[in-house]
Amino acid sequence: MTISIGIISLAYCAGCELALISMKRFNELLARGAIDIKYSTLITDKEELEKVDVLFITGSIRTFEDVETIKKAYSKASKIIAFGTCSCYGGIPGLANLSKREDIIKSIFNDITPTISGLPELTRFVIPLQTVVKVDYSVPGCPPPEPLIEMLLDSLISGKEFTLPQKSVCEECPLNDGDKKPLKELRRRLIALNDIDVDKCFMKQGVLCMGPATLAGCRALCPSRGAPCIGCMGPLPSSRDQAADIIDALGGIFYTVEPLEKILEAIPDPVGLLSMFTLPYSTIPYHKEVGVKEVKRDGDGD
Amino acid sequence: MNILDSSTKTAVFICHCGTNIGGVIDISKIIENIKNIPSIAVAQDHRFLCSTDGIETMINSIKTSNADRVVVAACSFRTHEPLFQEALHRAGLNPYLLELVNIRELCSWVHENERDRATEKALKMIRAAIMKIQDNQPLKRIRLPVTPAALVIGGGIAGIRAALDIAEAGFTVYLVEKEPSIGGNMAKLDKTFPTLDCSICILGPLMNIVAHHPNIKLYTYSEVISINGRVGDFSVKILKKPRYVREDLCRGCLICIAKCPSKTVDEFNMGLSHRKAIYVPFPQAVPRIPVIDTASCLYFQKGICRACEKLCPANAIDFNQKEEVVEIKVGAIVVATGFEEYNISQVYEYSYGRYPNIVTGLQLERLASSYGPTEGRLIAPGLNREPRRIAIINCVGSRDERHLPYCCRVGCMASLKHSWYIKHLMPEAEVFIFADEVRASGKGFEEFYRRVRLIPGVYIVKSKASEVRGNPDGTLTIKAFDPAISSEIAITVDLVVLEAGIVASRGTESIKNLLKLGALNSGGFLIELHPKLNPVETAVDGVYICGAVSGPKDIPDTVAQASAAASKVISLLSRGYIETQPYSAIVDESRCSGCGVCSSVCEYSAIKIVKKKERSVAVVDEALCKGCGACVGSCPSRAIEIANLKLNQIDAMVAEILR
Amino acid sequence: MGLEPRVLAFTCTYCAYAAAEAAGVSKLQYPPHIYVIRLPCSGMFKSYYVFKALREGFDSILWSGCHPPYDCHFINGNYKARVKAELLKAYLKQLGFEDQRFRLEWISAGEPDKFARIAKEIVEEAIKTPKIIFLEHHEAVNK
Amino acid sequence: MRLAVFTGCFTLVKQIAVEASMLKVIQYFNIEPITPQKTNCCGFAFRSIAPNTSLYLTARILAYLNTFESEGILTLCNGCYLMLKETIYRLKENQRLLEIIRKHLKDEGIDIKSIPRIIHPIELFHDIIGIETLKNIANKKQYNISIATHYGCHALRPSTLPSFDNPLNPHKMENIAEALGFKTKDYPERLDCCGAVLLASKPELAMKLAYSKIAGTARWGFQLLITTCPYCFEMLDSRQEAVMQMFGEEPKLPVMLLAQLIGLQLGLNEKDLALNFNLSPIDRVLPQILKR
Repeated sequence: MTISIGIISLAYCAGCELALISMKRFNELLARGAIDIKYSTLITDKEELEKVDVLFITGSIRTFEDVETIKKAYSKASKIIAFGTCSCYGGIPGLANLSKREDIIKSIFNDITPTISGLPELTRFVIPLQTVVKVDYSVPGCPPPEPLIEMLLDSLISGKEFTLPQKSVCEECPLNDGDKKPLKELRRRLIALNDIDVDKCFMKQGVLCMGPATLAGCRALCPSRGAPCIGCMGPLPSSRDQAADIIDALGGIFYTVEPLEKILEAIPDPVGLLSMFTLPYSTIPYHKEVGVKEVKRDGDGD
Repeated sequence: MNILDSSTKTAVFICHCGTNIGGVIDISKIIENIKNIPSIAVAQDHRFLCSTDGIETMINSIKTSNADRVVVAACSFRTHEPLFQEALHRAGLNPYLLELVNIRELCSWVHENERDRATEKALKMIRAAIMKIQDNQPLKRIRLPVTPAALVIGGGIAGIRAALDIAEAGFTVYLVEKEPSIGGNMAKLDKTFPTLDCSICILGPLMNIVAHHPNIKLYTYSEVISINGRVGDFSVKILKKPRYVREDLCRGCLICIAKCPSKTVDEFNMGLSHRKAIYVPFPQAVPRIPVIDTASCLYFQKGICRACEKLCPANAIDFNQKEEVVEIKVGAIVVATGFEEYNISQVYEYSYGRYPNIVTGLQLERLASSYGPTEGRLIAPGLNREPRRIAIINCVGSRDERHLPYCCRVGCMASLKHSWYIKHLMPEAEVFIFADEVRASGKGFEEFYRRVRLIPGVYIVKSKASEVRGNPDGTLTIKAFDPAISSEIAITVDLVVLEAGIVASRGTESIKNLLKLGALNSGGFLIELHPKLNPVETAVDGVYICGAVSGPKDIPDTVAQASAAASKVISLLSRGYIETQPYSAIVDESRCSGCGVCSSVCEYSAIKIVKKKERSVAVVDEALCKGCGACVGSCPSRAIEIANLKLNQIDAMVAEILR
Repeated sequence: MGLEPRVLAFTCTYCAYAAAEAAGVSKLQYPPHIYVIRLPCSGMFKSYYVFKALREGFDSILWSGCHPPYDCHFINGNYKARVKAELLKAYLKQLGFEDQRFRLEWISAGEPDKFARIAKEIVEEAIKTPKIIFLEHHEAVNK
Repeated sequence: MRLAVFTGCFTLVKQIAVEASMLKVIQYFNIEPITPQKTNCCGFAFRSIAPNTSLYLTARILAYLNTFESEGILTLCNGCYLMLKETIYRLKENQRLLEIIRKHLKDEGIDIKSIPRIIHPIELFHDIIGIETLKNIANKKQYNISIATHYGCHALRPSTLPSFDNPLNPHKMENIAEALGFKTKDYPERLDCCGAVLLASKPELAMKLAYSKIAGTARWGFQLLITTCPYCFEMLDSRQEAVMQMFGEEPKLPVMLLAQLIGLQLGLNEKDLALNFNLSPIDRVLPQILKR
């Protein structure tokens, strides 16, 4: 039996799609005829998406065009897969939620804004897919790591349920020895990387590593190769806020009686660093001016 | 969570507390409202829920309604939780299925003039508690056995007293002292104020009792190097430094000392004299077994001599002795590491260390002592004669924001005692005490002050000395402003005594770190659990502090505190078990990734990361857990929670308040 | 309901909650818009509570514990809370939220007046600042 | 290295030896002195009566010296040194005051653009030129001359301001003297005031203070006293005769400036170092030092 696959793309960089179609396993299945690509913005030349068994949606919802795309595609598939962190949690494009859409347009097109026409209008803020439509499986990662895609493909072929890992990167990380007592104070990641022991836990060496607050599944790809985790797999299943979780861990580990300037300096761009991939999915998913309605109270508010 | 589907049955009791609550809050309105919640088995109010009638009503209602959890809206958990928990127990429920809402202190009393809003707030608080209690679990306290032995660290008067008290109660005591002899600072004193008892005469007998007490195991010249475990079950490692003299053979004849050719500075006499390389610190030392100081011993330095070995009639000298680590198990620990004088060479204006004729209070004690460097004759170190004029300066380093902000508590009386020594030894001498005030607040202190003040030739200058300057002839000039004559004065003397401030002894820091105790920034004194109500307990259960290590103290206070600490230890050891507090942390192993954040933030070492079926997970030792929630607050996986205060319980409360 | 401010106060058992109770004993009056939740220690600080409370509709959140350096019953929970709170403040600031929406205060058991004063201040501040309503994700497509 | 040299009023009007010797000596160490002409009083005299005025005056110096390219300001007088140091400290603390002062400075077209390093002569010799360099100059010669050091109060105090040495127990001047091959030791009057500040209001007390210092050095057997501050130099050198006469004694303590002492070691001639302006009996030690 051949499973037909469609891949549609919203606000994305094409990385996830590439990761999928360039994977060895995927191509084996393709060659065996176990799967068939019916639609993909990258490799098929078709105008319209036809009915498919499985629809991979990559990228987050950023424009009204994206909304239309989803509306059209949603009914055409029996299984919807949010593929990649952008689709699941908003991803890096989600950091646009720090700015109002007018400002975004202005910063890109500057004064010529009025003359631009035919551009799809931006939604008020970036929306992760799963917050507005029901998806069958979420596969996070920037791009989704190979072992996870393999598991997904296996489940599609065998018809078994696909489940995400439940634990954090630390569980898979070879550097984790179950101890996070700091050997050095917390420092800015870029500065600290110059004198780092690559076979010791980064957190212990005072380097911000998102591992403890990030979903496993990547086999600790970055930490085991000498770079701290940046959190691309998104939050753990029990949480929506990677930032909250990592702040709590940092506060506990690097508590100090000294003034806090140094710690604050170590994290110069808190939202950008701690919610790099998940801002639109978190409890507070946007800048106050982007998505909050303010209601003035008069007097003592009776 | 939807309370409408709940299969639990909650009983709610609201107390009027006379008019304290009922006078502000409309309780009947609240009862009406919460009766509509389906899971409520019973909702009742009572004029005084804590009265016998109130409690009986409560028990009956719980029993008849078959409620399985109880919310009581009344007053503070601090005062009334045990009472209501007992009621639950009597009604056949686990006492931790109780939620006590304080609608008195937190509502009716603080919103007396806003009755409607207060009623609304009370309702929300009660409803939030109802939501919260749905997830409460029955908890229980665990009993753990206690090892019937105690460790006392520090062999000064505090440690001696505590060890004796505990030993007298029939428990084994391990007394550890880092010096070759017990006795501590008190052994250095000549006399004690205000009674002028001979210090060693009252301390010596106690030292000997300690040495021979069947229940006391004495480790001198030893240090505690590791402490693990928890209250009732500590395992302690003690490092015995080699004496190079076998304790089992030495008979204390001290021939070895007489024949030793090598000399070095005597620490016990505060650097005022010399001792041999093999030595006992002072004649009354306990144990009376010499120690070889390898730094000055000719054998250890140059490989020659061995005079002591040749001459020892008991063949007790053993140059091959090695360090030895002893491991013991104890149920409780007393820290009595005492004090030392502040390094007053940092108080630059008083020139300590720059001229020989400036001594500290403790050095003067040694000079005055009959077993001191001058055998009781007061000789100024730089003059080699008796001083005729002596100045005593109080508060050196103490009460000084540049050094120690606090009062040393003994300097004033010590200065009076020292003037008495001087006048006693040299009736013709003149003594000037520079003290901007004399604090004589203890028993018999003021009387002693009066007595010394009336001695002719003792002058008390009510002012802080501003400076001590040396003169080329070895005398010293003290400058001060005398408020009595509104003028600067300069007094030239032969000897200056500086009553130095007091700090926790050097060894305290390592013990503090081993036990994870808190310490003050200035002085390094250990912090008690509560300054008023728990003066000898610490934040670590089963660890007690006494004497000058918890703050400057005189001897009577030290001894009283030592006995207090001992009685705490005795009551713990004689009960024989401890009960853990029930609100311990619980790990959800399906969520735990074993990252180790929790074990790193736990100040009580209660969490360990353990391999279970190929996966690392955190495991909580309930006996060590204090339920502080630091781990909960730091766990990035939300995998660890405090019993009956889970994340979803807090969520439920937050949501209910906003409803 | 409606526009009345709502303030959530997280207190530690040994200091801030004790101060809140002592404020009651002294009958120090403060506005009833503040709701107190008792935690064992301020070190149980979870940033998630603050996010959640803000999102669900509280106007301000007060986190209170024992005075540094030595008051904390659990050795240094207050210091842990302090680091987390500062990081969280920086995070909220970047998201454009006013400083007064989240406050960290040390209130010892002996400072009931401070608790009452802060409760009053924080409610007054909350009245002055507008109420915030978060748009749901699906509302992002409403033009 | 280029250093702006701020002489201060007193050096210019009275103790020209301070400037003359210093300029000569530092050139030997490849330091190029810049001597700006349009400076003003450092404001020390107004410090207690009009604090803001004094801050403004100092701030003007900072702004004016900003217009020269230099790696720091070398102050010759302890009073100026304190004022410059303190002003920087105060203005960093009080941004509002800084803004006000900058507004006024704008009228003149100058501005405080950068905060320069303020250098005390002792710091210059000890830390910038360095003890090792000085040791090389001395070339292992040893003199049987015991030198008393006099730092001067404002070089070190108030101790709350950042300082180049321990305010209660300084040692850098001793290090320099020892590096140059002289003997030195602590003496009780070492940190005492020279009396100069009291000269206007309580001249007798001022003289008494100077006397106690000079008498103290004699008691402890010093043969020479060195200092850097023009005010201290005035009290201990220029007025030594008057001071001693007041107590019925003869002047007996040779006093030199630190720069003069180093200059002699460098082989500079006495005129260049303005040693002919020293009024204390330096002839007592000069031959010994000159003997090479």
